[in-house]
Amino acid sequence: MTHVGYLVAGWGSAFLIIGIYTWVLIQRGNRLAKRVPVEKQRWMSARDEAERIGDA
Amino acid sequence: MSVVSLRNIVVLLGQFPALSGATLEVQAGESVLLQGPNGAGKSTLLRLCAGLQRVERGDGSILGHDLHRERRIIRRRVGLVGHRTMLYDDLTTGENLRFWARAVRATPEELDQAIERMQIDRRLMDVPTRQLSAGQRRRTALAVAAARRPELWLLDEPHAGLDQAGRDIVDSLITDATAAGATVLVASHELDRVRPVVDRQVTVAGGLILEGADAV
Amino acid sequence: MLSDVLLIAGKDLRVELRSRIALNQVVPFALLVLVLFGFALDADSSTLATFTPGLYWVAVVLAALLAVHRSVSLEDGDGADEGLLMSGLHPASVFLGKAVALIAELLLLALVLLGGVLILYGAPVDDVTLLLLTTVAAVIGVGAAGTLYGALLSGQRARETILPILLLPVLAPVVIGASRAFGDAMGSVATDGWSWLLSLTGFAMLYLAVGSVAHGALMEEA
Amino acid sequence: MTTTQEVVETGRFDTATGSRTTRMLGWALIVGLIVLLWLAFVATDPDIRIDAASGDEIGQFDAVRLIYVHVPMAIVAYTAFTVTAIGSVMVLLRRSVWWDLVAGASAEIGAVASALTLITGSIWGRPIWNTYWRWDDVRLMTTLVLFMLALGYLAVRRLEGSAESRARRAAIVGILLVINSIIVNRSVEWWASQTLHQQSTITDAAIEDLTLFTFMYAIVFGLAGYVWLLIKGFRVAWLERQNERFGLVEALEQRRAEAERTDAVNAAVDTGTGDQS
Repeated sequence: MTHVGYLVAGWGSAFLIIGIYTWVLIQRGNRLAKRVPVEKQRWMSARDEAERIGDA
Repeated sequence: MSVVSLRNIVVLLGQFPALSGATLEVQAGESVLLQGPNGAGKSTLLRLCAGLQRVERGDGSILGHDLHRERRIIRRRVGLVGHRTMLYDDLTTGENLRFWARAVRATPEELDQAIERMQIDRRLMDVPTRQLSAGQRRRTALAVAAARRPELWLLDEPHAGLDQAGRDIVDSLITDATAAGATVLVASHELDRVRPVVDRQVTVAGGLILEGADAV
Repeated sequence: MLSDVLLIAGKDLRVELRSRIALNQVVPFALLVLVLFGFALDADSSTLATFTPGLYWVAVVLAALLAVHRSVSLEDGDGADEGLLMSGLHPASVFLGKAVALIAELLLLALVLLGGVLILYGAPVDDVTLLLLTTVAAVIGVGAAGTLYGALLSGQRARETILPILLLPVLAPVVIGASRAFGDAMGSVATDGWSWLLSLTGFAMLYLAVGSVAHGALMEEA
Repeated sequence: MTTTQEVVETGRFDTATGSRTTRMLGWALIVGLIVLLWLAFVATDPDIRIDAASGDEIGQFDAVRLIYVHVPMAIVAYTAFTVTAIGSVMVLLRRSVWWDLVAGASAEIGAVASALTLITGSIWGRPIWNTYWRWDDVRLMTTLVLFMLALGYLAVRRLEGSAESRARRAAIVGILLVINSIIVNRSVEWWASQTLHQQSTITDAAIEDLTLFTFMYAIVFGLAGYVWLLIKGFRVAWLERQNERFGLVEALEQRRAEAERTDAVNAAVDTGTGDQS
């Protein structure tokens, strides 16, 4: 196989950066979920879309 | 007619509920003193009535305009004199007055009357605003507000920094405004001075309005 | 409408006249940038002459950042921004007024710098009309975009640091276009400077329009 | 759709932003990734052709395998920013919180994907073009400026202010993000009349069937990964927003309690036993 170094660098950086981003995202989610009441975590239910900015 | 009509208004400054459910009705031509400790929510209440604060919860209208949807109209029709004078430091007093008078669509005559009213020394007209004392700045800010002949006056500690003559001017401003049919909300700690010139007083505390006794 | 625009522009220019920030600080800064380019690129005057269009517009854009910052910060002195909000002036008038004042200042800056590069870098000029029209069109674009992104950051503590991040990528096309048109006008690049001038004009019009529409939403209280 | 209530009661989902949908999509992505790696590194052949004139071997050799990550990243980036722009329009038109959060989450993914587009593209360019960077390439320059514009957009999202004003500012910048990148694209194209980029890799006649399939597969996989990240990102943003509002009831109670204390002081004032003015 040719260009092994380039392949490792290219695919490796993609894995690394996406991996770090995903990990940080999930950690942030876990941390926040502990502080927000469960009834506020109705994922993507239709009611969310009905909320307007500024609504109580 | 109800000029100020607030029902359970909550206003957040960041996460902090500066107003926590304020309810207030003020009729046209009334003058109301807002009193209460520092941080009670008096300034926020006045800024709310000026259309400068977003309402988090509750409903209200100022001069018949809805506080959620018509704040642009409200802003044009009220005169707010707060802690910040809204003057440009680099301009002279005269330039500031003329600029703001034109911005609020006051005629030169109305501006002249307002300057007369606040007894601003004409010699100050060419002095940069940054060199004015706090009291002189306050008078200039009051003159700008007076020039637009607001239907609702919102005065936040208008006596602060003023000398004896200036304080008397503010007092007569309140009585004259109500006599002319305008409405006045004034937040002040100078209770003895303001009580005689207002119709009633209410206490603001903890972001709420505690209806107070009628003025003495 | 027009009188409101002139009222705001006149106010901004009068403040500038009193404080002399643009004249005493921004113009010298831009000239210093030109001098530093000269040091950095060696004293070989033919190199400098070749790169004059690019160096010139980079210097203008860098100096424009300072001017935009000044234009925004003079509103947040003693609550003047709220005064404008309460005055009932149409947001588009306020935007155009501030843009006109900023453009006037930038135009002065650009002309001083133009003299600077002609003398310091010894750049030849083939087409004076193209040179001047390009300057006007590009400066209007920079002024309009600068006023819009400046208004976006009004009242923000981190304004100094965020403004360049926001504004420089937006101004990249202006730098490209104005440098090309200058290159044509100075005879150093074989390109059609007039079509670049046309695209710069388009950029300026677009940002004047977008700014007029968007400024109302940006002026609203935080 | 599984509600969080069920999640908590049954304990089936261990992460806070997880739901049945993301969980299933997540497993599909892991399996899909293994398939992708197999396709990209084992099943497909390197790009080797025989030059008709000299008889030498030409082509990209194994470096072509970088394309399977580079192009999906570019497509994800452009998709993500398109979603951000749509979300921004919806925020201004309908004041929709939902779209504001989607726009923000999408722009974050777009920034990551456009950075990776640039990185993988540069790494591929070194052996193929013999340079990491080409100034005269329209797509390179556009992607770079788009990445910087995205950083600006994300900075605007973190400005101070109420949720409403932040959403509005971000929406304006989000719409300008697309307008600006179109302007940059046009001007760079005009500026650099030539490009090194393969005009369209996909329609290249020389491309083999399996290579083409791997290519398409990689794009679909990338978009699926984008959807998963977008759902996760939206939920995190939603939690952040709720967290800001959480405690409002408590804060209101505390605030109102101040009033009662003041009332007591007032009573004292009225009876002449104290003065607090």
